[in-house]
Amino acid sequence: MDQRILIATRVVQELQPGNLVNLGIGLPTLVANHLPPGLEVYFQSENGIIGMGPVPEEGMEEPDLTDAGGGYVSALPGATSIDSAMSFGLIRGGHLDVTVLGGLQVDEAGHLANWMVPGKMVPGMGGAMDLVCGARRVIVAMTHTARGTPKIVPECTLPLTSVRRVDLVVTELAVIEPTEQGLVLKEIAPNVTVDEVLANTSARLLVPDQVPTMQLPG
Amino acid sequence: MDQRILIATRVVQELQPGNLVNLGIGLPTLVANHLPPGLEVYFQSENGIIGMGPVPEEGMEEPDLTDAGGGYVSALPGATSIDSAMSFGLIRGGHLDVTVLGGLQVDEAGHLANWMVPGKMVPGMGGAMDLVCGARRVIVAMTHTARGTPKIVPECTLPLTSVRRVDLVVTELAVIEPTEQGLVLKEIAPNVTVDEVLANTSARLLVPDQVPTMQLPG
Amino acid sequence: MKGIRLEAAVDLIPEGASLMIGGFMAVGTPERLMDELVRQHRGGLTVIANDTARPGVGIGKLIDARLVRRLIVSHIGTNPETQRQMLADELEVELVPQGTLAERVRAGGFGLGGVLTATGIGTSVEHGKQSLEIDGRRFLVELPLRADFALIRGKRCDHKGNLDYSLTARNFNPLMALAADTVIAEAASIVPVGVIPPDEVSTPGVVVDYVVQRN
Amino acid sequence: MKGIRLEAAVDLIPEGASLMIGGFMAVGTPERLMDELVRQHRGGLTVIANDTARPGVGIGKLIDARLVRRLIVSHIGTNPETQRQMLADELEVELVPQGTLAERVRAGGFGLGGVLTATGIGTSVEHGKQSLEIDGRRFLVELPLRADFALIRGKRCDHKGNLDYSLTARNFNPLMALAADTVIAEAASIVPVGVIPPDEVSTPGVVVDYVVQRN
Repeated sequence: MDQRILIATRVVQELQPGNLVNLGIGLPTLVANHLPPGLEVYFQSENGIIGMGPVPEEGMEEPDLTDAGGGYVSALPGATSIDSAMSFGLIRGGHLDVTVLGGLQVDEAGHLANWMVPGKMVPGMGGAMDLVCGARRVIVAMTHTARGTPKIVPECTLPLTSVRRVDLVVTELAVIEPTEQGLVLKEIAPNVTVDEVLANTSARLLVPDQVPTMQLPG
Repeated sequence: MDQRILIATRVVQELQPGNLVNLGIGLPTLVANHLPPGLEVYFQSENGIIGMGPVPEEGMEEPDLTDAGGGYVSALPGATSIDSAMSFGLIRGGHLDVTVLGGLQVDEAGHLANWMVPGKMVPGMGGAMDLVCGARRVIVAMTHTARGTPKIVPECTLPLTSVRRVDLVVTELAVIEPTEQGLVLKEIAPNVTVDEVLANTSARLLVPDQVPTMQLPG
Repeated sequence: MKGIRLEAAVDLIPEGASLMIGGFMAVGTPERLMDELVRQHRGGLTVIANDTARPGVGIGKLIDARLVRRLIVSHIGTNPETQRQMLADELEVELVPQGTLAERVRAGGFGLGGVLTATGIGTSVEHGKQSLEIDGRRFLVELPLRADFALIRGKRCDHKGNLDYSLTARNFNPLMALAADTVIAEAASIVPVGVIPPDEVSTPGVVVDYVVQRN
Repeated sequence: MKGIRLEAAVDLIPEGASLMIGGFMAVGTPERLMDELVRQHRGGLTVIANDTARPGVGIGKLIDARLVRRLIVSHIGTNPETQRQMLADELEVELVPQGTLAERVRAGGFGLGGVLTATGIGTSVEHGKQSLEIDGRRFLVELPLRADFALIRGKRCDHKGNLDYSLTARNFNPLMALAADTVIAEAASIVPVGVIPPDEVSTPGVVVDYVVQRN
């Protein structure tokens, strides 16, 4: 299985029926493509829609209907348009059940850095700071390392997105839960060992006696 | 001329074409009935409409279309519904050109008291505090005295509605402009003398050499 | 979002609950929920609303039945019974300027810690409140309001709970729809999904917990 | 509200003006006004917007033409030219979390002295800002934004200037429509008064100063 698809497939298992969900740009958007049949969730796109649907077929694109990356999307029956204040009112006010975001670093405190690399890449935080601050549940979906460098670190060296502890980190190697005590290794990917996870992680991981393997659909 | 109609007729002269205007409950509502032909202003009612029109003919009342007193109104072509936050955003944000409010007392500082009489009448401030604080121009339309007791006083004894200096006071006897220097007598009503105004006013009035008489339509 | 019978909806509300109730002089107030609160005699309530309308109408029904212990409103002048209960110390009333009330409810629903407004500066509204000076101008720090339940009324409600509103019956309803733990909506009609186009929905169904069955 | 020719609309805007510009990745951005600003080469601008889209598109056109001196936005990651100008110190950029940006613009238009938000607490966004502790939780005091002009785009505009919006082209437009001294609107179509029902108007015509003629 493609590593990005593995991550998306595992993240999907965290969604509950009826959830209002916001997916960050990049890897997290894949989550929408891997919902099991019958699981109805509502995707919010912070540029102003609840009930975002898949990319429309060619020729049916509407220039006034896009996702937060500016790509054409569709809208499901019952979709609603919202302005930017309402969009972030839903996010900040605790109405958003889950946000799935990409990450540059996550540290032992569960802090996420995902919006800039000083001197190199300054895209801006967009909606990320509000999302991490306000969503009921924050899931970080990211590759475990960047060109071999661990992204799960003792303490973020990049500027933080928020001081709120994120709820779950899903990578192609593991599922990790930040807790009061530190980062707990909850699951490992199929065909991956605990030692491989540890070798690719510079943060201290709390490893239970039994670490189950991710249960992914065939 | 009925004294209340005299006041309303004089207040109307303060309205400019295209103004967004809010009329308080009671005497100020009469202003809407005395617009000269061709003067187009927009009446906002703070319960949620811009473009409020006159009372509809019998049988055409709509229970969901009322003024702030709960009385049936109509809506003019181009009217818009707004929620309470937007309604007061327009008021507080300086978008409302004129508010016309009733008054219990106005003092030499131009302060208005119009929302309670401690121990006797505690209706609540409703929208009055936001209106006085936020409207570009605040006009107080009230009778000059209450059962013989002056309402234009050295200093309000009733709780203030705002510390913003109101812009104009119109009574059945006079037009008075609160200024940095104090209350200036700008006009007197037809068949009223300056001495009569002074006799019915306990505040100090600044009286110019010439005080013109209100020019009212026949 | 679930449909719910009127009786069951009020069954959810315990004695002493805090309720935000939409409407302005009863226009836009969910009248069937008011009647059922009275029928089930659910007392000790805290009510956050614009006003208490008149005796026998809208929130006035709750006042008549003495179900309300505490009121946070902008105006009670139209309901002599509310004034009587307040002056007799049977009812605790906090008066809030209407625009400030709207912002406090919105802040509660939008996750803001509060808003700064000049409304009320130099008046009795200022008592007990923090103020901040910004660029030489003083503002009151007004804190968010939230409630256990929001009882709202819409014009149309679709099968996903999306709501729109009618003329001056809109008022506080869309603001309160975000500011309570449980949101119960009445609507003048229930329509199939898609009847209310995306651009005309004022309250998204995702924030509505229950829609009261039509009778 | 007055109709105005495109050239005359941009004529109103002096060098160095501050502009709020609606749109999100150019969706909902008044594209004809962007083109005309470039054609008349109106420079030294301060732009308040969500983003600068991409080169050649929306606000990206103003960046390409180097008309912008100062930017207040939430995101510039999609426009490498904006990043280049920023890193070369040709362009001053203030990055604001998107939800905070929306509230600051709204506060500017709604006459609030500011809002309190937890967003940004403990991050670099906090630098230089006042914070308040309320019930043991810390919030940043975020101040209002206003501009000389708001350039917005609607779906339909009636002859009184009432506007509605289309799907995700709504975004910051209705907020900015209240937060500038002069509001200039483009619309996809101009319709007779009454075509947009009262309940469907998002921006009341009373706040719109000019509507750009259709071509």
